[in-house]
Amino acid sequence: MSHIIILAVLDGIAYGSLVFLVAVGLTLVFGVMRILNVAHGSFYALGAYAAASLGLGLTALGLSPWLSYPLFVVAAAAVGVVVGGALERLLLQRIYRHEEALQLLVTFAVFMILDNAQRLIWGVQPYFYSEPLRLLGNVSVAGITYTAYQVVFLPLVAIAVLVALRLFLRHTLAGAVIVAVTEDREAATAIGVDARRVFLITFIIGTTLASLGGALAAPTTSILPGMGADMIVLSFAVAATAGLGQIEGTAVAALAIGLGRSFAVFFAPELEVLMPYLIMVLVLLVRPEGLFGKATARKI
Amino acid sequence: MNALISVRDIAIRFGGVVAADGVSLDVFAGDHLAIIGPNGAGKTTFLNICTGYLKPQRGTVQFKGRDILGSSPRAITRLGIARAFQIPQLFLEQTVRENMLIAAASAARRFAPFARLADIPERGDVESLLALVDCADVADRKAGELPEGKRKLVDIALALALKPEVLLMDEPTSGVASSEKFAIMDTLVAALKERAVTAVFVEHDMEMVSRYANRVAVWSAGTISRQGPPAEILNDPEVVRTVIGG
Amino acid sequence: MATHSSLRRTALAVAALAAIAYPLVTGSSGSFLTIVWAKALPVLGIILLLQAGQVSFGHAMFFAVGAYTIGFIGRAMAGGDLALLLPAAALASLLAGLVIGVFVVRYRYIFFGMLNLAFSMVLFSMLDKFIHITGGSDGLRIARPAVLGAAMERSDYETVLYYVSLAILALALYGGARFLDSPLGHALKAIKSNETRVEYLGISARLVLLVAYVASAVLAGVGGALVGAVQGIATPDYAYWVRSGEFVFVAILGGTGHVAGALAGAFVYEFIRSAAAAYVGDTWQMTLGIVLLAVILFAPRGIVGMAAELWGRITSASARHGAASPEAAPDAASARDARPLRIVGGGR
Amino acid sequence: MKQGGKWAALAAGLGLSLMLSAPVLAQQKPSEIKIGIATFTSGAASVFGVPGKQAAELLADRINKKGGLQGVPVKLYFIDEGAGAETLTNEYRRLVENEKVDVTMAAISSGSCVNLAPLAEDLKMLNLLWDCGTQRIFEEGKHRYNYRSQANATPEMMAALLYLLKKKPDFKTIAVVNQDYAWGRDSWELFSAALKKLKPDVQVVAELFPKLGAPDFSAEISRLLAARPDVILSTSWGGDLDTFVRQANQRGLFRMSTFVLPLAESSLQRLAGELPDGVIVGARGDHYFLHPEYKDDADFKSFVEEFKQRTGSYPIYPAFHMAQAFAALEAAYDKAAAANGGAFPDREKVVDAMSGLQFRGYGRPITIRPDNQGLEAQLIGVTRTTSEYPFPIIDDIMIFDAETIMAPPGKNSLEWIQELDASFLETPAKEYKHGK
Repeated sequence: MSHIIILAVLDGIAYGSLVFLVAVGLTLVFGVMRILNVAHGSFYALGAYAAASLGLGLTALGLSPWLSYPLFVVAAAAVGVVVGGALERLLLQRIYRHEEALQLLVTFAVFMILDNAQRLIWGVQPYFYSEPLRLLGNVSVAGITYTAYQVVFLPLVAIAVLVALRLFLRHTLAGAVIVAVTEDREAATAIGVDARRVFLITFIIGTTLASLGGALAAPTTSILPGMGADMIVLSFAVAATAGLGQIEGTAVAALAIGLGRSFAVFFAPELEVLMPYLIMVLVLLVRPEGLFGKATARKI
Repeated sequence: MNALISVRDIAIRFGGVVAADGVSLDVFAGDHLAIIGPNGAGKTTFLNICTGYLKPQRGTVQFKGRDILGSSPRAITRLGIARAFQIPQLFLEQTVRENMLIAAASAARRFAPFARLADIPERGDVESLLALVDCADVADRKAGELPEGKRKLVDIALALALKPEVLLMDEPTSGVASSEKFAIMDTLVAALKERAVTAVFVEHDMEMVSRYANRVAVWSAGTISRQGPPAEILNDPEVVRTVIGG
Repeated sequence: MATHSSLRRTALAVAALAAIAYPLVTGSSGSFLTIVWAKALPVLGIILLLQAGQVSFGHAMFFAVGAYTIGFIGRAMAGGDLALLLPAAALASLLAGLVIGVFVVRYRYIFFGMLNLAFSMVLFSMLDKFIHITGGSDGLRIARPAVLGAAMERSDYETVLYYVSLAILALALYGGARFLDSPLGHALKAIKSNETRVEYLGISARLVLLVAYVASAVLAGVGGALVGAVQGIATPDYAYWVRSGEFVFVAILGGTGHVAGALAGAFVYEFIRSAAAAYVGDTWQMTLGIVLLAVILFAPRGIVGMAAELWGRITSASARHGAASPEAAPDAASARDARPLRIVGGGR
Repeated sequence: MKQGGKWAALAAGLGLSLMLSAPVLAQQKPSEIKIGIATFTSGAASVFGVPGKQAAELLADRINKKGGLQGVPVKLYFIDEGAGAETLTNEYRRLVENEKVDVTMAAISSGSCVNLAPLAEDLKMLNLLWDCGTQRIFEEGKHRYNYRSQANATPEMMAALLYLLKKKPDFKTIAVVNQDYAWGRDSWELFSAALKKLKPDVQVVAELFPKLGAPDFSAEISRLLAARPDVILSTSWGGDLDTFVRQANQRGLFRMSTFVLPLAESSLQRLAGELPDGVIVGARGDHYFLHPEYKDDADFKSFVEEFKQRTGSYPIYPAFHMAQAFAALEAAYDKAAAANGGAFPDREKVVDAMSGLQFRGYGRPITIRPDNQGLEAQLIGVTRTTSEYPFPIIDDIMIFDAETIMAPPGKNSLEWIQELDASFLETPAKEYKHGK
């Protein structure tokens, strides 16, 4: 029994780590820009496709597969800067004063377009690039084989991203500015913060994190058109459970949802898919602002 | 004489800032009570507490002998305490008349799902209220299109449309052109008297206080430091120094 | 002005006559239009909620409730009767709307949207997972029901559905317009611009929103039942978030300022969608996305808004000041910026 | 004939004039035969849909090059199953009512077939169920306009089970990892029912149904590693199967258990280097670009080569299924024309020709049974790495005749399975070794 629990915990951590990377980008963007980016999942998919394409390029050129690790970061950043940056500059900037419904729908439209674009660019056949996973080999826990990539590397990356985000937001000027805008946009603009720049930078960071999630998922999965649609609801669920805008909270919620899912696979497989949404509904009903969110009152 | 609203020993702090500490105040029927005090002293907080928007950490609030602390603004409004705001709180995307009709419909509890709002029996009262606050000419404009001064007046008219026993106002004429404010206040106060509405207003403008209040309470450093008739309070040197400024 | 309203009335009558005459003249059962009528219902529900500024990204759940209700009853009763199935679907979605509504009307904006999304995903997962009851992702077959005791061939049945859907939609649009013009409807709009004041007028914003929510759930449920009846199948996709998003999309496309936006949006959306599927094949999704972007950026008041503007320009050069401010007043826009993140509606 | 007399007379007159004009229309050859095809061009199942579409285009070109069907060229109209049920039905109607197609081929997904078959029946439109597997459609209702040009789930599962029992008769435990939708559930229901009947002592140690399109099977694999089953069955396909195989291979699951993957023929070319030798793979019919009985056949070779040249891959089973649908259509037109005295047949005559039709795509010949179900042989084997191809090929092939492994017409598959006995294990099959 305890043996099985260890397995479920390991699987939950591996899964939660990946979900965290995507969800934290979503929550960061929401915290600063107050826009729930429905196209966030598309960046996850684009990141995966970009990473796999670059990886397959490496193989074709006969270069060392170890290069794929730095290339993942390059792929993610490229997607974030190019696609994310263009999206913010060309589209989102026009709609910051629109109603929320319209903002949501703009990102929904982007989701439809990017989803279709993936199919046009990469076709419909699944893509794979599992070389990086192989490089790290396996580890054995309680007699069960795991890939080091999933149970060691991914959690380490998730922790690194969490720590880096914390350091960035708490201890750098750019981070402080982002935090200021998150907490009080009016006041921040009043003291001369260039909100346009902050939004652009935040959106690029957020979408880069989503595509990093996709890039890191690439070696573990089949890359298919439409892979972003499920990821987006899942990361919504994580971000909402944590409380939108909560960076550390997102890590806890991602872990909780990851564990919930893996325990479901072992003990009640029928509940596996339901798990994240059940957790989200229950948390939101008890704490509407999420586990770590803060309620705010309107000034009158 | 029994107090209509009776506040006892309330205390509230926001983080480190003490807004009220042991405040007690009575509002009597027929009062036109002005609350004055330095900026940021907590006068608006007092209105927020009386209407259930904020809950103090300590103290009691009673309306006609009934405990209303912990009741929602909606429940308190239903009991007969209406409120006008410092920043006008209007439905910006609806016309002024619609704003007023909603209030009137609420007061008369007219919520049949398919009846026209514009046809409610109270529509006549709405028109006369709009005329009273000199807003009949803008009745068909969206509230969001009005200048600040007009919005203030509509905000007060909305509260009046509820036919309250007590009306709490937060700087009723700030933002209203100074050429108009006395004329409007004259009509307003007359209307309040005619309808037997007890009024409490937070005010900075001492001229307004001396003209329209029958009682003044001074809020400073989280307590009511003085209260009494306007002539006495406004001439108190301590009040002049701390509140009115000199 | 009298000539305008009589002109409008004439236009309305012509449109209604055309809709009524369509199957008679063309001899086609008009299932494309039946889908349009049926899908305009959930969109109307979304438009109701949008009056209060609330966007549900989960209303497909009620759509699915309606469709699965007639599927289940039909399965249990060898097809059942349309005259029983539709009220049953309305009742089921009303109950579902009430139960879920009691929870979700406490929340606002993104949280309202997300909680609806969460509930709909729970339903979606259940429809998908409990395959022995629901038929899983292949869906639940909806046998052709009798109509008032009479068994029907497909073409007659489709004609009946066409008129039933048209009648329900006409009733819903009329009722919706009346509702929005009632005190309750105006209170609903008031929630959007200033919920605090709504409460300070002694009105329970939650209760008002609940009424609208339940109404929108019933509309979505009946729409789902009609679509299910036309398609002969209900699938978990009926509850998927993309479909919920589609309803919101159609509402914005049609225009949220008027109930007619539901009809205009549904018609244009289905038209574009079929045309895109027929002529651009592989890029139908992208086409829809681009149309949506264009509408939001260049005509945020939707088709109905554009039509109204055009109408205004044609009919009254003199009455210009009324139509001259189509965009939200700058005050309203800055008010949105200043608005703090609101989670919970109601008392505070 | 009372009040309706006038109307009836009018209708009769109209009907008469239509009837008079009808023979004139029927004798004229149309300028083209329009074929509506439902396939997945979006979504995960487009891994089947797109090769199917590519095959259809290739086949249409070939047919038109030799003059068409009965001298009439064909024209193709594709509709996307991935667009959702309503759009699909609307599109189907548009093909029938507006484009006036002569025949449809629908569809890949069993869900689409369940949805479209009754519609085709109502619209009196000849429809070939070209790829969907559910056995239910023809077991649960009588059809005039729907025909299936291939097998159904029952023989596909029975072939896999027989092969397993023949090759590895002594296993004790089994686990299943199927996609959570009708196909995954139904195929396991058939497989497990027959397994219980034929080898009742086998213990099922895990029944996992991850959702369709699941991106990650790590927890499922951990559970399988802990449960240590002798045999693991998965009827998954596409990206799901590929992901599962990769993750399982990486974590050594293949070293522990024998895998049975009845749909893996469609993934072999993608799973180069990931699928070890000795995995039992099937092809939903006798479809394989190295079909032991036909691989040297000139026609077969030219199809395989042209497909490879056009698309960059060898044809997989949906491509072959499409070829069978086209072969059925060609045969039906020929048969109907012959029955029509050589004249071009009208639609109803083509439908008449469908029952009992015999035709051959690029596998063994197929016959349409009286219940409109096709009889299609089943090919199954094990993976083997060779130097000839950069991906595993299928070796130790067995080909089962269709009649021996499926329920007879009018019989429910599950009831038929309940009547199986040990003699079923003796079901004959032709065996082939690679390179021999």
